[in-house]
Amino acid sequence: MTEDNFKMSNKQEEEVSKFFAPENEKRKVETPDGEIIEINPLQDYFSDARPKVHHPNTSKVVEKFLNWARAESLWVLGFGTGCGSIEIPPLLTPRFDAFRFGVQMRPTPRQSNVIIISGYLAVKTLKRVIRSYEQMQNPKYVLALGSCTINGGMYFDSYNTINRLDYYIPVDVYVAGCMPRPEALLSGFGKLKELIKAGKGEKANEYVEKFDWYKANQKKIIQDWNMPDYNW
Amino acid sequence: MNIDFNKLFFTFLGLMIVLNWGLLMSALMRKIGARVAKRYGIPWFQPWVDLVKNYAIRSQITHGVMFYLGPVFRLSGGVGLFLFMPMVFGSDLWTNFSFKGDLILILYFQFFGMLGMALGAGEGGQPHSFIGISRGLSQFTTIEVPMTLAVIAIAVQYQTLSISDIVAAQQGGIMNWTVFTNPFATAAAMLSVLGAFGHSPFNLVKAPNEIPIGPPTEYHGTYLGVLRTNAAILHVVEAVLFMNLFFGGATTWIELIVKSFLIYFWSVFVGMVFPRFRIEQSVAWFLKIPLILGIIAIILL
Amino acid sequence: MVGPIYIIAIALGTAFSLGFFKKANSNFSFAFMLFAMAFMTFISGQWLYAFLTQQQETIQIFTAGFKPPFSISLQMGLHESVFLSLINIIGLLAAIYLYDQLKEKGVQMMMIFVLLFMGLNVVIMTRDIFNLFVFLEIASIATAGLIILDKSINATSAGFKYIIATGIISGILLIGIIAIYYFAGSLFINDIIKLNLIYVKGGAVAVFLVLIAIILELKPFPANGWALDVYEAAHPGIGAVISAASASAGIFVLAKILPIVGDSGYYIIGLIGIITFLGSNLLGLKQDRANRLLGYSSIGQIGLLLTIIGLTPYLGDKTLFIAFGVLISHALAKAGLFWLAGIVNSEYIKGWAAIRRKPLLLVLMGTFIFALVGFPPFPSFFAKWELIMQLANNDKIIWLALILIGSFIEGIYLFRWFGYAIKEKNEDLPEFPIKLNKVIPVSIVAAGLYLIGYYTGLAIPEAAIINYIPLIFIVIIFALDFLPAYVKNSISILGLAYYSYTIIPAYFENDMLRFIFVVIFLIGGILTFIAGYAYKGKRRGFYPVALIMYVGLVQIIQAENLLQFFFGWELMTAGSYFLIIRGKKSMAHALSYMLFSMGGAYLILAGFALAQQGQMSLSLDVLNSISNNAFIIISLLMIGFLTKTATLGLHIWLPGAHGEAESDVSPMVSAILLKAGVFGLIILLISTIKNIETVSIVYILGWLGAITALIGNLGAAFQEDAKRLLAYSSIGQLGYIVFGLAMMTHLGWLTAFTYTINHFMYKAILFLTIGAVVLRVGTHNMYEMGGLIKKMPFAFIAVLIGIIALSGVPPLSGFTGKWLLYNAVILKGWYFQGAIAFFAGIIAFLYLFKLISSIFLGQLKDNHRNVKEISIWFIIPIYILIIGLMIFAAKPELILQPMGDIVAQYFPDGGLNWDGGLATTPIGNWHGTHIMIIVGVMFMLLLTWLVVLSRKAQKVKQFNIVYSGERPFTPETTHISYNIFAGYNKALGFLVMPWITNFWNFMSDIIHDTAGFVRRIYSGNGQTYLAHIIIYIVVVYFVFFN
Amino acid sequence: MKDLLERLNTKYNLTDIKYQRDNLVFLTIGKENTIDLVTHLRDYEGFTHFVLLSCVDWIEEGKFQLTYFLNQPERKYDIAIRTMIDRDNAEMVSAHHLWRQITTYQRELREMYGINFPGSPGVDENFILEGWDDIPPMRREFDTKQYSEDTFFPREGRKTHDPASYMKEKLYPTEPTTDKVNKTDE
Amino acid sequence: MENLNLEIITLITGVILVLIGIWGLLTQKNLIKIVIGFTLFDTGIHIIMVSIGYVKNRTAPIIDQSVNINDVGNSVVDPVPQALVLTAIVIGLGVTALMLTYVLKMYQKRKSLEINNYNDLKW
Repeated sequence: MTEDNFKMSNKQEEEVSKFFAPENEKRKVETPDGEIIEINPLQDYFSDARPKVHHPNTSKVVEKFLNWARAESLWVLGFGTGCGSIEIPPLLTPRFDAFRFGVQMRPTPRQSNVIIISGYLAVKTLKRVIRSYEQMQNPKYVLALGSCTINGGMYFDSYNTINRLDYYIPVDVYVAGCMPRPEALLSGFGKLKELIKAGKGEKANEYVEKFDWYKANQKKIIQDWNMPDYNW
Repeated sequence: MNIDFNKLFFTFLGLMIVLNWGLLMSALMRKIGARVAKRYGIPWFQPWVDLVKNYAIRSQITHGVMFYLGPVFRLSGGVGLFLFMPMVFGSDLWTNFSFKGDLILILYFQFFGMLGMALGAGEGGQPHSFIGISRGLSQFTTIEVPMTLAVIAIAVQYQTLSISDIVAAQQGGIMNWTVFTNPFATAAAMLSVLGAFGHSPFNLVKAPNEIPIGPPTEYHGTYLGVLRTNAAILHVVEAVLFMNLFFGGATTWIELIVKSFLIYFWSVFVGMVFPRFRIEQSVAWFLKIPLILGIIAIILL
Repeated sequence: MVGPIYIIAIALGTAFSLGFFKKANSNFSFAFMLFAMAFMTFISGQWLYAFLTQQQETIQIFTAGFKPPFSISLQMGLHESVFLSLINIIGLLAAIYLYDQLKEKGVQMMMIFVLLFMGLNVVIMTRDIFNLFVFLEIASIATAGLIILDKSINATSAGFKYIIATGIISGILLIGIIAIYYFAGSLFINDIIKLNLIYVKGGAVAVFLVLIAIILELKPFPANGWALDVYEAAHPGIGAVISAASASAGIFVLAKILPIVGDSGYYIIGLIGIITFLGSNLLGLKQDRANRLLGYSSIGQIGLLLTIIGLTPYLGDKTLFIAFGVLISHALAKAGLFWLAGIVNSEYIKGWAAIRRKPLLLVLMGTFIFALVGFPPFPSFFAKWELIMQLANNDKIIWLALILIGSFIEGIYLFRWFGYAIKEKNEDLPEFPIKLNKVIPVSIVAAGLYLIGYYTGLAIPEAAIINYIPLIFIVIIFALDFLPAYVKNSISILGLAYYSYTIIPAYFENDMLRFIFVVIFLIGGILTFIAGYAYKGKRRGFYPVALIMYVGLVQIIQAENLLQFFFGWELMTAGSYFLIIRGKKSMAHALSYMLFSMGGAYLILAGFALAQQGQMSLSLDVLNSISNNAFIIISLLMIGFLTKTATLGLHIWLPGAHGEAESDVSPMVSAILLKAGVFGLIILLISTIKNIETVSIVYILGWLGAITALIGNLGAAFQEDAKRLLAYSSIGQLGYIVFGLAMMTHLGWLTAFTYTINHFMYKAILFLTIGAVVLRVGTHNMYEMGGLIKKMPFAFIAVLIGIIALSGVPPLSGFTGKWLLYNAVILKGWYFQGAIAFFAGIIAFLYLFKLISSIFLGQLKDNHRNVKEISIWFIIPIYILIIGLMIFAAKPELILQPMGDIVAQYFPDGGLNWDGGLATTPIGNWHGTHIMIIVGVMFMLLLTWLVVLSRKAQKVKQFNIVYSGERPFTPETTHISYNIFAGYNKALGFLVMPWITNFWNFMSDIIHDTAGFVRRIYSGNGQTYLAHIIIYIVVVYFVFFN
Repeated sequence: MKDLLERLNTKYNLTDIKYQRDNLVFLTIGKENTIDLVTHLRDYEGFTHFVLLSCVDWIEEGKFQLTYFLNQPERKYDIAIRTMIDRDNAEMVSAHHLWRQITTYQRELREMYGINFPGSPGVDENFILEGWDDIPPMRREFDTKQYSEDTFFPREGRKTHDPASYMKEKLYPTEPTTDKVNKTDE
Repeated sequence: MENLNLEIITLITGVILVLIGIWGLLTQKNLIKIVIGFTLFDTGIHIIMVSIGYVKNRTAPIIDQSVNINDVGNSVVDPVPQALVLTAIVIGLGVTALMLTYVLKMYQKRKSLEINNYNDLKW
């Protein structure tokens, strides 16, 4: 995993460029001094740094305490992908009341720890999911909901819906069903908490370690890859 | 300048008390809100867990120096308010660094954090942050008008700009409190406190579902921890400010806790009942009823 | 000594002998004529010299050896010699100027030219009333002859109208003369005077006819359409002669026959004069053709002279001085302008933009315009001063007001014209040839104006103490204008530094109040000049005008009497006008600045005049003992000063003027110049503390100040232009200063002083920084910038410190001002005003945030990716100021304590008690240093904590933001800056509706529409003009005999 | 409704008129007259509301069937105008000048069926599929299952049952049955 | 009429001429007629001048045998107005000539004698 193979090859760049929106293409602008400079939006505006592995705290006790805190404070990104997204709001109602378990909703990926992939995932949505996932900060967990995320579910033969989520982002917990009820979702949260408390919630690091494999899979189906390889 | 370590220690202790009380208070408020909605609600220790979790986030990004400094400014604003606020009346140890004439300082020091935060969020470059900030600044400016009228009214009433002196003047019975001696000023201030705490109907600064959380959209991890620490401190300190000005201050920590809880609860209570205002509505609202009350308070001097 | 009779002899001889020359010999004949003119000039000049230096007695010359009434007699006295010299010099210069035309037209034209001046000379000298008529006729026939010099149909028809009109007038004059003769039996003026014909039945009519004819020769409004046509159509060289020489002669004739009319004539002449002055200037407003505009102005000036003559009974022995000052300014300036018109050769005043291709001509034009309007150091300035003072002393308030209004209106169109010349587009204007023989006369009259102005100044004792040495320095700088900018910059800085060195220490010893202001003016000047090193090229004209402003400012400080103060005030106004108009789009703004300044200056002038009324002194102390009309006087002076501080209602000039100015000019005119108004207010309030009227005035002033602060800040919040935003902010800040002063308490004044110093520092910082940024990014619009913090960290820090200080957030120095303000407000009892001021202070956050975030935060734009840090020459003064700001914030007692001592002289009670750094008022105390330390330590601790916690943060680029799963594409669509306070605008926008701008626009429209309506009387038909003349005679007749 | 159709019949050659309801009729018209008819209906008959534009792939006949569905809000009439266009080189006149919202449908048809609508604003932009470079997926010759298997890493062990028999077996397991598994997906 | 002596008659004639002249100046549109109006006006003035100098029963101010040299002051009319009128006539002549020159020039340029055609310059 050197810096070189992380960057897109020229050929790749060319292939990709045919899908670029005009805003993505290199453009020439005139500076106030009258000089003409070239802007390469992808390079100039996006960080191309590679993600790093963030190791757990060396002290076991501390790490255990922190993991407990992480488990008891799951901030969920408000991102609904498929039909499962309609199952999330009931979590916050008096009937299910996920707040009891420290589950809270956040509107921005920067502050969230959990992303729920709630059902089938179109290729177009996958791109947004990847962005949002990469914008989340290191201890981060993926909760995949419904059979569509497991093997495509009823959309197994769709031309536009992925079949296996774990080829694109690392999944911590699957909740099977079509659709799973909120109770099942709560149980999924319970499972996730167990994993975190057991110190097994390190999928974020796994994503970084198997970064090239994930990227290759992602790029295989996302044809117009008009973003940097890692969305900081 | 000779450093009084004893004082510093007690100030730090007071800060810790205020921080923890602020966290607990926010948990209680959410609990109350949940119970009103017939939910069980969060565990009482949830704010602490959230705080620890946020500090425990491993990776972080920064957009630049000002982005980095924004939360520092914000927390400095909160802690600074605390430092200049006399907490417990009649106690040398719990008056922090308050001095005779701190009222104006506190009115203006509120902006220290706001401005820094606005700048930090601005460097994040997130459009929603800008929207949130512009709303926040717009709303806060109008909140301050009735607030100032009320403050001037009581400063004139007690002929002092010192919070300690104002508290001292209210001692000796509940009827000496400003809320009874100057009800209009109190009313104006208590309406403007709704905006200061930023609960519904005046919460469109953060408007979570509309502009993802407003100014702190880009803040996460440690930054967010710092911001949350500040929020806890600031809420208590502002409640204490109103307590000191209008409700006779506190002679013990228990009294402070009860009174600040009630003052904070007032804004939460209103927030439970009313939906959110748009920015021009809230700006206009603060310039109507609270302003008129404030003007009456001044006229009656 | 050569006898004055030789003037006539030479002229006649030349005229006749010219007839013998062949056309081919035109060069020789021209030289011959020029020699004659020069000799005539020499004779008159020699007499003038004799009268001035050798106590020469007035002499009478009896032609043909008889005594009057049997012969025509000429008189040569001081006055005659002055006018003769003036006319002959103008004639000589006009001849040089008209070289080409005269040569082309040949000897006939030269003859006519010489005859015209012979006529004028005799008209001046003669004491015989019929002789007067004859030579007036000769002069007007000669004029009509010269008008044909321009072959255009317009010139011909104008000449026809002219000759018909003058024919009628001379007919009336002739009837009058013969009637006078009938009653008096003599044609000798001295004899006629003795008879007091005005009291003789019938004789009065005779006198009236002569009087009205002479007045009509002077083209009174509205019976002057024929003259305007001539001014417009005739060759400018001829126009100059008519305007300068003929009109001067006419004025002299009027003065000569006035004794015949006796005292009853003064009133009517004054009335006619003021109507002409006002009417002509009013109509000039709508005029867009240059020559005709000059015509209106000429007639207006003659109207002013008529007014002065009419006011002789009140002006007493000052009449001569005043009339001379006005006349000489008018004659020389108008001649110069007409000549310039001939050089520029543009019909419309917008076409005069071509003149700035030749900077020398532009300078000359400026000289003439400023001389006409009455700016120092020109004679008209001193004349106007004396005029106003004398009118006030004689309680002629209405006259005073009318004259000032007329002058103001004249200023409007003259400065609009000048503005066009400096700023209107001139790319597609035709080139004009420039000839030495045309430029030399213009230059000579301009030089004459300066010279005479200097000597006029010496004639007034109060003005004699004015220090002209700095002005000489400016002249030297001006002469060095060809040098590159950095050299001139260095010289200017050295000059200012030396100036500071010579005057500041003395003030430090004796007068802390003035010390503060002189430091702001001069040290501020040096600092802003440092920024000038960032400019390449020559910056033509920048340094002289900037220095003029500084000299003016220092004159205000140094002023010991009212005249000196006013001198400095006008000098400062002139200099700052030039500075402001240098901006790219600032033509209209400079004009409105000039108009408000001029209006303010005239109010100040009127106020001074009324204040010194009956006190026989002009020292500044007269303000202490204003007795009657105190309310009016104080109001006038206050409004005058408030125009400079841009208080609400008078503020509309400021945003444009400051916003469009150059990057290093903005701080000059904002941080420094506005303080002149503050100083004026302070001087006024100090002097009138004891005055009972002040109480009610300052109450209004307090409200004004508070509301100005609110409106200024609110206006700033809705600006998209960074420099305009700062300009509006200046309005708000000056509102605070005015508010503080209006409180008239110790703390209030301390607040005002604190704000004055603070505003100087942070507004200079902000304007310099933003100006430097604008230089780098090439736009004023904030929404076109963004994210510059990465490129310009130094600028960002400067702006950050500037806005923290401005907003009054502790611990920086702005809080000092705020803390003082609230203490003062509560102790004073102005709660509502205080609340408004507080509200304004909070609104400051809106625009300050907008300023810093839109420019430095957010998204960096494509075309700014390569911009560099602001120029080092800007950084140096900015950081010097920041250090000053920090010191003031950390150790406020260093400045506040001495300021408290100053204020205590006037308000002994209720000050601050100082205990080390601890300031105490009755209601609170405050320790700037402690707060600084506490906040600083706390901030550093928290920063350290955060750094420890998150030291490994990954640095990302500007598009790495949360964007709802999407990604931004262009920085423009991602940067939110435009109209970000829209919600606020919806709620409070009605407060910043341009009511006041609309009001002034409405006023301007009314005046212009009136002018447009009234000027339709000039239908262009010669017969209408004749009808005007006849109706005019009838009307004046009834006025005269009622 | 009837008189409306009579009126239309006088002007246009309408075929295959089928009443779905009293106030809903399907009819077919030649490709060249379609936009003409639609315009007429909008301008003279009050069918101001455009409901939808859909497409059916008649691969056997080598045709695409486009359906313009219009609504007459006053009398609550619905009319669906069908037209058959060639499958090869599929192209249809754009109707974006009649209703702006039709551009969205046309973009979708362009992407999903490859029907071109020359001149329709933004018709070539991505609609749902970003960067699709295969044959348009809604054409029936496109084998979506094959594509999915090739592209989306199908998970092993997927089983598909006939729902009726599978559920019957689940619910009444006592009945003797054979294995009803139809297909096994590898 | 007893009072209607020569000087009154000339005076009235002069005034009437002046008035006619002014009337002509103000109402006639033809340039030439305007000039004529002016000459009438001018002539009227000259007549007025002369009439003012006239004293009844006195002779012309020419000192010859017919005049008692010792009683010149009472026997001749005032010579000054008559001298003046000569000058005035000369000047009037000059002015008229100049006017006609102007009329000529104007006509040459625009081929019109209507004064209304020459009001390009106004306002």
